[in-house]
Amino acid sequence: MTGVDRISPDVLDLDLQDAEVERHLSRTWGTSPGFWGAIATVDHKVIARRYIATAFVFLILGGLLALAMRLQLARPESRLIDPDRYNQIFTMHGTNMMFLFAVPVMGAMAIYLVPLMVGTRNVAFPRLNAFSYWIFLIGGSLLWLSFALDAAPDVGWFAYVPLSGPQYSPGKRTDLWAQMITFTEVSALAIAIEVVVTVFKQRAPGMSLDRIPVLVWAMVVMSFQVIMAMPSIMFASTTLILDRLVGTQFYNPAEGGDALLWQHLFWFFGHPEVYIIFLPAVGMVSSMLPTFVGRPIFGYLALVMALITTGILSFGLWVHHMFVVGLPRMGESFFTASSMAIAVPAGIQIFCWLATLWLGRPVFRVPLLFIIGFIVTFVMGGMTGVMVASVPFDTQVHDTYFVVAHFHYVLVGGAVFPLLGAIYYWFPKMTGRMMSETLGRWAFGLIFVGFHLTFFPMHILGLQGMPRRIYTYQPELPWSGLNLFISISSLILALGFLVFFVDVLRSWRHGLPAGPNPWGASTLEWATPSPPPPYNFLRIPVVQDRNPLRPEDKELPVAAGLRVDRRELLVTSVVEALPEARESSPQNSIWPFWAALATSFMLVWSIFSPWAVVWGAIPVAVALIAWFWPKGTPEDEA
Amino acid sequence: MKSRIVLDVSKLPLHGMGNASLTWWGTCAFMLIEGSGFALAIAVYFYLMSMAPEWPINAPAPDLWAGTWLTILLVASVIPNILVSSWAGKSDLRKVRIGLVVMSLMGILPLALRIFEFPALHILWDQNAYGSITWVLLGLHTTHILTDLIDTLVLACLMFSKHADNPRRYGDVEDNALYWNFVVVAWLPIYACIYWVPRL
Amino acid sequence: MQSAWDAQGHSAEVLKHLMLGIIGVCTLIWLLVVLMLFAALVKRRGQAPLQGEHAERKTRLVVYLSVAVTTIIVAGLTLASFFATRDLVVGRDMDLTVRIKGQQWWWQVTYEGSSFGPRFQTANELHIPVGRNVRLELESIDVIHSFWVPSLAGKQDMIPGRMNVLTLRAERPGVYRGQCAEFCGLQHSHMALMVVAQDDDQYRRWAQAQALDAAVPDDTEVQAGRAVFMRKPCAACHTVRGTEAQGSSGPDLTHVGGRRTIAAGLLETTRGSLAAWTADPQTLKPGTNMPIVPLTSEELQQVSAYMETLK
Amino acid sequence: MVGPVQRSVRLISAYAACAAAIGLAAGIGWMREPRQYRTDPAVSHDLENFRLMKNGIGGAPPDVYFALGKPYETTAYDLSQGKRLYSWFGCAACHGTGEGGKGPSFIDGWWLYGPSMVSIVASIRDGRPHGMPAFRDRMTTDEIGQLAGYIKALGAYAATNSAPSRNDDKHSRPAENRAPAAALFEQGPVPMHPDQGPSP
Repeated sequence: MTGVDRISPDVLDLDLQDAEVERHLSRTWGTSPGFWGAIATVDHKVIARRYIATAFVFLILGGLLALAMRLQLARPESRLIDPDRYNQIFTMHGTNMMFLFAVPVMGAMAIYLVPLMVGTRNVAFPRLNAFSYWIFLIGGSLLWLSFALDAAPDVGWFAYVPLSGPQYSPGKRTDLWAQMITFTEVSALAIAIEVVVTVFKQRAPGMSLDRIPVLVWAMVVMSFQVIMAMPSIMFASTTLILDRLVGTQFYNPAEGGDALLWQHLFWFFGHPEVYIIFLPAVGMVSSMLPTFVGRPIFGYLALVMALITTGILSFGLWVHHMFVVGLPRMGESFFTASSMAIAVPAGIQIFCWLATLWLGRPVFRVPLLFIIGFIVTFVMGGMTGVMVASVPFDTQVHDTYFVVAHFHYVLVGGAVFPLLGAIYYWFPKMTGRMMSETLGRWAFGLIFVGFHLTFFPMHILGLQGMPRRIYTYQPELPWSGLNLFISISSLILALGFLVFFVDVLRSWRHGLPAGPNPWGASTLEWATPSPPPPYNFLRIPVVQDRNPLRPEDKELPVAAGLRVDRRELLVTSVVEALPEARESSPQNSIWPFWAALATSFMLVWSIFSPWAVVWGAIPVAVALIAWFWPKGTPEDEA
Repeated sequence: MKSRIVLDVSKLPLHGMGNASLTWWGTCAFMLIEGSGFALAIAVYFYLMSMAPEWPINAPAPDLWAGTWLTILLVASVIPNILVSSWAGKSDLRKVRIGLVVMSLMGILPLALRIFEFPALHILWDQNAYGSITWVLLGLHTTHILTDLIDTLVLACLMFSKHADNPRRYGDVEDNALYWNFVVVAWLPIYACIYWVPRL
Repeated sequence: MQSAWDAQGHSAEVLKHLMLGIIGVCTLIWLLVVLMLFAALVKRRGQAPLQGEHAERKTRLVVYLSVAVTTIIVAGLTLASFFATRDLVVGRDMDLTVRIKGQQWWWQVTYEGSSFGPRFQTANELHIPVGRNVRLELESIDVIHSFWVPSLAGKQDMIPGRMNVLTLRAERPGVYRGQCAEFCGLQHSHMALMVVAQDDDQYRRWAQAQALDAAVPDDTEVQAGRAVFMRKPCAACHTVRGTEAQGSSGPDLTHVGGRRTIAAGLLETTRGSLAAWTADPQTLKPGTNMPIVPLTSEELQQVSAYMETLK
Repeated sequence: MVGPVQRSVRLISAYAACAAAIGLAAGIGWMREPRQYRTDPAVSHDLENFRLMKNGIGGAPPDVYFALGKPYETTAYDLSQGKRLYSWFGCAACHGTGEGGKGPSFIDGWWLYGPSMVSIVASIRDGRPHGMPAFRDRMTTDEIGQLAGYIKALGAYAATNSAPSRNDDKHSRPAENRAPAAALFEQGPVPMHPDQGPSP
């Protein structure tokens, strides 16, 4: 970056030819070669790619755990896996899928796509972004290391006290769980801040609020949910550790604490969490759909309003996870009503997509197939959601395989299907290469069929009285046939994912080269080469329409007048996106990495001693000060 | 795709001040997170209170003097804080330096007083749920004073260094002042909870 | 046997009707949506996509209508579940009160004295008179458990520090299996209980017999078994009323031989299963709190013979 | 082309990577925390064979105990089971929650028969004069080991990481993992007695 031919600060991209701007910007925004360069990079695309890859590795690991469980449950009283290991496995599966796959991968898609879609050069706090990834990586590795050490949490992913409390969960298993939660909270909160500020302040000039792509809206709502919901789980996991480590009495009924307090805190986070995963998927569908039907999305305003309404309502229904704990009837009725009410915004979204399809001409490419699979599956998950929202209905199916089926329909159908579609859709943008249409169809077919064959029978099992989280069942119970069927079907599902990953790896190297806009899409990320250069856009685009890339346009209107010798981007106003300043963006730094290491050191140590918070905070403070201390670079000028 | 220049931004300032600055928004988002955290902790306080037959549980109400003096001190610190912020807005380096030194003291003093607040609770964190939540509330807020104090100290050092005279630094000073105001405002409901609710 | 569809109790029947209704409505909606989806997919094949105000007007009307219908249906389902909740109440008069305490991983069942029988304690098996309202007071000794007999009623959690109440009313005699529904640790899977619904007379006779002390053995093998039981660690954890065995950390065994299953629903009660369980509980139910007590094969036979006679 | 230097660098790094992987695997294997739910009857029997000194204080545990990695003192699971047994077998009737009563205290720093695992096991199994009953016929070897491990952890001056934490119960002393013995231990005026404690 400190090239010998650094040009004078007075030279703006206005005065230069495109090729020259490109040369300067590449040097200014690029990632240094070598190991330390890779560690120090703050390029949102590089970090997001790592994030996505890591999250998918966790998906594979979590999937293998699921297969292990299915193997165990294939026969009654099977002795393949003992109860202790099984409890660890399902806890790992749930925790891993929620905290290490679903939430991070959605955040990762946000940090990849949002800056490109709003037409800026990096996220708002790029170093925080790098920090977030390191924290996530270390937290996830910590959980898996504990599994390898036979010390993985074994109390379920919602870790109800007192089972997870000091008396009934000996050892460090639950502490590891709680601290892993802290890691993922920190990383998710960091992403949320970046996304909110990027969208509020770094949109391309002219991208007023009503021209923001639906996906970006979805990511903003998701980020606000993270900001409001994560403190709850942070409080919960911290107090749990305090109860276990220094003997506080938050969850001890004998000393004024309460076991249900944990459930309130957990689900006040846990329910919005579902929408934190689902809303980005809504955004992905809404942004992909227009491309494959040849017309803009129907009901943009309604969709955005539905997103915001869902975001707000999602905080008012946590109690529907607690319908059988014996709360007052009145309260339960209220939460039935609010849980049912969230079906209305969900309905609006579905109807808008159907209307878009209705008015358009569908082109059956792989992403559209996943969207169709999503609608079919998610509506079903929504229907079972309406069922469990009813208190009396819930008393029969709560904590059974019916609920297992329900939330897999919602999470896999509602979030993973769109995500896979999104990977097919944005893969060319991320790598410059297309994924295979043939393999994609196979992957979709196998995953769709495998999914339904695996999870639909679970509804029936639940109604037949099979509780969840049991490591085995007795032969005289009428569950063995369906369980065997499910276990075999899960292999089809796994095969589908295998095809998908084979396709990803193959296409990474050998896929057909994609141009800047292989799908003929209309959002801004397609206005730049694939994969985008480190600076994203040679010149910041100027937006004049909700669909900035209309096929009839031959030229892209852009803004110019930025410096090329330092990382500079445009800050615009919140509502109208009028340019306000030429803000600098921080350059690469190794300190987020050290700060993440120091933070991890403190968090892991604090599992063993409360003094870790005191002594461990010192290296954290040192790393943070070094991170923020000005280095006298052009980026510090103003 | 070919591009056509329709907008010249070369006349824009190199750094946005106030709500045109990214760090201002970052600070606000951070305050929203912390605010949610405080609100939740207070909600838990009332939840536990509603579960308990008596409140405080097996303890007298906390002694008032340390907490009240601290509250007065914190509220008083808002005045120099706002002054520092406005001086930073005017890029008055000399006054900002003085202000930051004053604000550093204004951060250290409450911490010193805080040491007396914990014994004034007349309960330990592990005695019962009342003790646990009051200690956590107090500890949570202490962390905020402490982090903002460190931030102020680092900024004070920066303002005496060669990096000082820079709109970016003045923006940082303003954001830091904003955050201190938040720390003070967040304390008021916590103060009411810890010291006055048990006396109701 | 253990199914929400096999409704044999008042609550379960109400719930079954509600569930059928909701599932029916939801299936219909789902079919309509999927139909609409496929219609939309095939309708405009080969035609240009429609855009603009004019094309959208009709569609918009349909969307408005659909949203309105959704709202009405959702409101309807809310009301339906509200009324179903009201129907669950069987009146205030309780014929019998039973206190059930969940613990890792079995159920302690204490009958309060009533016109139907005396006060006594048993484990893992609940007998109730048919057509009577039985008030269950649900508590937990350690972690959260959940009491669930799907054929009779919906589930209710058992939470330490709290007491929940559930009313059971079996409409027909029979044996209904229930199982802990809230994850409670290692042996959550093997924490079942049997509910036996009997007519009033049978129930009374059973209750009278349960309240009695254990039978005094006359057979020599059984006597030897009893001696082993008292001499070995068994007596430290289990109670056999009428003997010196007064332990309380394990289930009350006074009438264990008369129960349908042992080890919280794990095995049918036979002499063989009693012997197998006593010999090596940690293989059958890894992690259970019952230790492996070293016994010779002769002692094992004697003890299981004794257990079997405890009817 | 790859030169000899690069080739050897690659070779060395390949070896280093392999060694690191093996080391990691070995480390994981060594640190694994498996829980033993079912002690084999034969192992149980071997565990019985410890040697106690003539005076009934101290001795040597059997080799198998070391081969198992001293499970009753180091495994959190066994310690927590010991804690359950403490209440199930009525230890509290004489020893309270550890502070003693009719029987001696476990947390005052004094051990009548010494703090070794073997002595504690012997005390539980065989009983001691002045009212400590023998639990030989009431507990299995495994259970005696677990209970002894817990009592040893309860009376340790410095808590280990595997020590259990507080109960969901009334608070009567600091939790085991916070070393209640350290708080209550007072060195008496007389130095350590030869038989490791004052006689009763």
